[in-house]
Amino acid sequence: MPKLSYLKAMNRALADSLDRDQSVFLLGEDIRVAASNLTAGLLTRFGPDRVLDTPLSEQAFTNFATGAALAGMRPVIEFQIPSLLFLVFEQIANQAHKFSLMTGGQCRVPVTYVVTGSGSRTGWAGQHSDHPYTLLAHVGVKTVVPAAPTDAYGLLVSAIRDDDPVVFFAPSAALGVREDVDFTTLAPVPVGVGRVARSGDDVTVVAIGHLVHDALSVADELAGHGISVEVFDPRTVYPLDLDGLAASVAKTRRLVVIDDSNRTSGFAAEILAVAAERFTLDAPPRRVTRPDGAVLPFALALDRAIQPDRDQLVAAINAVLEDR
Amino acid sequence: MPKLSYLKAMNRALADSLDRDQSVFLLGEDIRVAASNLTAGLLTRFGPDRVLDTPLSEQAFTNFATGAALAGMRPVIEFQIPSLLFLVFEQIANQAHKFSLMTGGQCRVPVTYVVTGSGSRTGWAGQHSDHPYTLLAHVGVKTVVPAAPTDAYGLLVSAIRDDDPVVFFAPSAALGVREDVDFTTLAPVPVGVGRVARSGDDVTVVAIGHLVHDALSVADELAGHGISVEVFDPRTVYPLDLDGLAASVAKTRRLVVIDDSNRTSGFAAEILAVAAERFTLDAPPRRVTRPDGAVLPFALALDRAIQPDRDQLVAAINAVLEDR
Amino acid sequence: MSTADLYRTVRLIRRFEERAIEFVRSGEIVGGIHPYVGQEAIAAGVCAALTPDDVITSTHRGHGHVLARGVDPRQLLAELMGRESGLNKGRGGSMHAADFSLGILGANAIVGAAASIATGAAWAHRRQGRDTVAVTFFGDGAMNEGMLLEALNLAALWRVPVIFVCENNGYATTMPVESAVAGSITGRAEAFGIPAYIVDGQDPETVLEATTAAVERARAGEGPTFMECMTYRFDAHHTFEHRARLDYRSADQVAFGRSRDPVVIQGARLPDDERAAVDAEIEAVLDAAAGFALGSAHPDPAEALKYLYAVMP
Amino acid sequence: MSTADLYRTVRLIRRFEERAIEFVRSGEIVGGIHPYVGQEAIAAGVCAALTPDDVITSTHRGHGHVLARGVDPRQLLAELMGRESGLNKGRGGSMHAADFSLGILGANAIVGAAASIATGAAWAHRRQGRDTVAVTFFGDGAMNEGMLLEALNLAALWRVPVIFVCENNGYATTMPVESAVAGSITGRAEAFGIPAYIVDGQDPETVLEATTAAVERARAGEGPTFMECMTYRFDAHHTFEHRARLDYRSADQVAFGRSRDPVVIQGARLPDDERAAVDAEIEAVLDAAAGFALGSAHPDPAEALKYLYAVMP
Ligand SMILES: Cc1ncc(C[n+]2csc(CCOP(=O)(O)OP(=O)(O)O)c2C)c(N)n1
Ligand SMILES: Cc1ncc(C[n+]2csc(CCOP(=O)(O)OP(=O)(O)O)c2C)c(N)n1
Ligand SMILES: [Mg+2]
Ligand SMILES: [Mg+2]
Repeated sequence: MPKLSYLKAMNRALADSLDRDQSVFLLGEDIRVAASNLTAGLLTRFGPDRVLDTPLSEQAFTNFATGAALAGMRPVIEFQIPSLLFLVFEQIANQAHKFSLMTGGQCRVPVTYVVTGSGSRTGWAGQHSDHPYTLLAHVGVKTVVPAAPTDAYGLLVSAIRDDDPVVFFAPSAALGVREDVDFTTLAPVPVGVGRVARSGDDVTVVAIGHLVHDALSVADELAGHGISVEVFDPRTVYPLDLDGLAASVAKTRRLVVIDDSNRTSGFAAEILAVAAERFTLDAPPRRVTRPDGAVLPFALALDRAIQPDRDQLVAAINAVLEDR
Repeated sequence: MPKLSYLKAMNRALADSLDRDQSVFLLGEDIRVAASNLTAGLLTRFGPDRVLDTPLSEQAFTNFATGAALAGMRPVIEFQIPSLLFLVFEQIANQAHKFSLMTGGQCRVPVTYVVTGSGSRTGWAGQHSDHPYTLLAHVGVKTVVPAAPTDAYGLLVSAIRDDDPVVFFAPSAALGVREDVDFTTLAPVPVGVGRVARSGDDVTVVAIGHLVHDALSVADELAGHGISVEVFDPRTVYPLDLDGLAASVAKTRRLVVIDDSNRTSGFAAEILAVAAERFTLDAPPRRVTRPDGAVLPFALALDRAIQPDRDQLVAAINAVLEDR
Repeated sequence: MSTADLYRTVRLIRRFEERAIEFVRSGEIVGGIHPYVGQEAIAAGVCAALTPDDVITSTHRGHGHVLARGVDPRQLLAELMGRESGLNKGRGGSMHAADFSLGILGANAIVGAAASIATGAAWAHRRQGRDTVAVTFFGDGAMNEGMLLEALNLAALWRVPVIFVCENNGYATTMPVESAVAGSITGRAEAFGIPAYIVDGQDPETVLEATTAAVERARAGEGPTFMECMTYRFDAHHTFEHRARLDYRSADQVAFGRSRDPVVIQGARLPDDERAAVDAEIEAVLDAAAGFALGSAHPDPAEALKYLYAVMP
Repeated sequence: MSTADLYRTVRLIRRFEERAIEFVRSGEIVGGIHPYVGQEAIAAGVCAALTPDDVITSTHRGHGHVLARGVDPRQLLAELMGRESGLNKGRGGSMHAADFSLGILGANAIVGAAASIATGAAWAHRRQGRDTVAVTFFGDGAMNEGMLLEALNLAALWRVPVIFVCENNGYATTMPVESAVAGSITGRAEAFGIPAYIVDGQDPETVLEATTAAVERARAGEGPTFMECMTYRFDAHHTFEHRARLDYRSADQVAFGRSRDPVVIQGARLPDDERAAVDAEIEAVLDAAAGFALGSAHPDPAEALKYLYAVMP
């Protein structure tokens, strides 16, 4: 079967969406030459009217997309850097997100915001290494963080078809992931539905984005030690697949979350809060996260030291299994 | 004893800070005529050099404050609307917050950001009614939300003296709160230290900002029904006073959080996450929050319906006490 | 548009605002409003130059814009009173009046935000093969917002059929324009290659004429135009100022500012009896609006989150 | 500053960058750099006009600025290699070089962000009674960022002693300036009432002269000046482009752009032997820098969060 990379899957999702629906168009910085490779080939295929290079005016072009959406289009914006979402936070959280309710349901704002390369990009340091998906989820903007190429394809297609704003994070550490795929089976993946990435009995590890792959490899490793890890990948940060999560935890009764957010009120905090409210666990749950207020230092070892890693995950799993 | 209102306490904190330290100055919109009343009298007393009216250029003046701080000043910015923090999120989270680490500790950015009237302002609707303290806490910016006038005084003074950026939320619903105070006892309140606002035995209610007053009145009411509620007011959202919280919960073994954030990954989620990790509770904890993605509708009854209220708090307390 | 029609519009806005202010005082309108009193000629003149297919965006001070665009005063007043029969079903309030059926893409409470939204909408319409023109209203204060300046660049670069209408009423809340704007307002627009004109914002016919030219230019595919309409805010920045006196405009200045009243200026162009007839008609409309709004149901708190999402799993 | 000194600076920057590119290739520098090659005359000329008490802010393409400002090449190279001996103790990397002892308030990786920071710093210094001048470097692309335009307004309004140095190298990554900037760059600055000049950014002496005038004006309390320095980026936007060929500049254009080389232009003003002596001196400095950087310790992962807060309870 052919190999499909994560980035290529996204590219394909864009192409299929442009092809299917004339109201879809792309805008962003350096997307015509495809500096990030996300939009490779799309200018040639769809022309400059549908692949718009923008000046460095993030706030205006984000609102521009909102305006275009109000007029019936389905804009897809590529942001080159995760922290650009900070720069346009008002335009997403306070404009695009609020139009539907504030107008009494008169309009829809189907804009998709894509961050190609979120989280640490090795060597890009403090202002280029954020992973702010929790921020968007907290304000209630639909937010997806796929781990695998097929999900990247399926969730990007769904995000574009969704009638609300959706933020799509493509973690830098996942962009190179490849999957054997029969291309004819590529299909939309619904927003808000998780998946069991690996089935197990002893403990549920909730992981999202690139960390799903770390969780899977830890699960492999621990299988050798007689520990059966279930990996639950929510795929969507908000709205969360509570039923999927509940089903997994009902089986394992133990919970660890690995999350590339800062710790305080991060994605993992929400999972633990839900667990505290609803689940019966046999041991206190754990979270493996970035530290509070994390600013990624440049030096490689420091950058890595701040990100949640496999060793920490193993330790957390062992801790929740301790009193078995 | 004289009465001190919350807003007047903040005004006094500014005056005392300007008086004590020549490097303190104020900037913001309409602060010379004191449109919000926060800065009443300060222009006359300290002159136009230290009370700066800015054009509507929030991003530039927020970075301007960072630059002034790098040059040794202690700027205090007033923001008229909570959602202006969305507009300057990049300038706070990605600039001011990151300078210390990124420069290897070469500099400090002692800027204070004050939102006069956060949360719902009756009748100001969707874009003026946010309460985004969790967002700042999540990115690791020190964030305080005082409930009482003496704390408003003490925390504003401490925020201004702090060598890091600090965001100060003055909830709209708390601005009118008054306290009997001997003015000579007004003193700094340390960032990161909570207080037991009312002592009790049966359940810990964590509340912050204006909701502390709701929690206290619910506690009064329930005392009549034989329920002894302890109200813990962290005062600072980040860094959280974990020891204070732990001490309270160790006593009561039951926990409810009332929080004006959206539910997903809000402040309450963090408290519940900590509880799940560390505390032994006799009943699952509860949180009373804004709903996910909350946009406050204009109509009064709808606006109120979306905010956490006393009835919900009573219900949550009863729920955690059910199996006593 | 006839002399009488323009008069009807400015008079309607004036009286709507005066009545709304009374409803703020009586507590029927919660939270207050930003009165448009004094600036009526701009909304009236600009909207008179548009066709039904055109679109506009408005501001925190937006009642005049939407009334001039044809909004039903009953629905607008009901919105200000937070009723289910309101323009936005009571969800928006004074600062968010929207009527997509009339091409009103919403008032915006964030200063400077709407210009780029209007630009995007105008661009989209053109891309869809329509010859829609968009108008975006904003104040002098908005000229200092980076996102608005960015929008000027996008509009000019891509020759978007959008008209930037700056209502220079001399103040951003209490900040005088001279203390806030270095250089000139039209100079800023011109720096982006956008033709910019200073227009007498107190005379509806002058505004109409200037806008007509700008609309023609936009429809001809020649891109954006910028109009700086000189005006004066007769009343408070916001009704909260009625309670808290803020010291930033002298009584003399206010008196001078009020001396050129758009309602008087346009009214003088009509015979007395015709004007009186219009006035009476408007009072009847507003009486009906008040009755409608006051008699309308409040939204059901159980539906507080209705419309939050278009779709939710 | 002498002819030789200016030459030394441009040559130092050039060779530093060429060596840094090699270290990117060899993997000693992780993450790559934005080479300043071709633009050296601007950093050299501007910084030559400053005194030790002045301050600057820099960009993602900042090595030239900080070297011209007097940063120790050993510490800069060590920073690029993420060593504890680096300028920022290995915490900042290529895009964040800062040296507060030299008035370098930091390079900034967010396009357009630093201009308002420099403006605030300059204002503060003046308020403190010092006659500091601030220089803020940025590219042509930054001229479209609202926050930078807002900064022009603040600086002009408050007559802040800040010099805006726009390095127009024709592209923002791959976006040609003509497709991104409506109107003209100097026209934008002038619209805020800031005197703006187009300067030959390939000749260090021309840049020095223009900056000297701007510095005098700033120190005299006359406010900001804007310089648009016309230049060309000889190399990649970022070293990632060495691997992924992006198609946006023709070979002819690159050849033409490279034909006016600041190192050659300034070098031609020196006798051959003098130039050779400077060149040799620089190689020795850079050899030493390489030795120093490669021999320096990596930071301790246990200290990854050191410096995150100035104080923490
Ligand atoms: C971005 C932003 N900053 C500040 C405010 C608060 N505010 C509301 S209206 C206003 C003044 C606006 O002045 P101008 O643009 O001249 O319009 P006018 O009120 O005079 O009609 C301010 C500061 C806001 N709503 N949005
Ligand atoms: C606000 C922002 N938008 C986008 C980027 C990504 N980016 C980094 S450099 C660059 C181009 C900048 O162009 P210019 O200002 O002309 O500087 P040059 O690279 O040519 O030196 C872009 C788009 C960024 N760092 N910050
Ligand atoms: Mg105004
Ligand atoms: Mg450039």
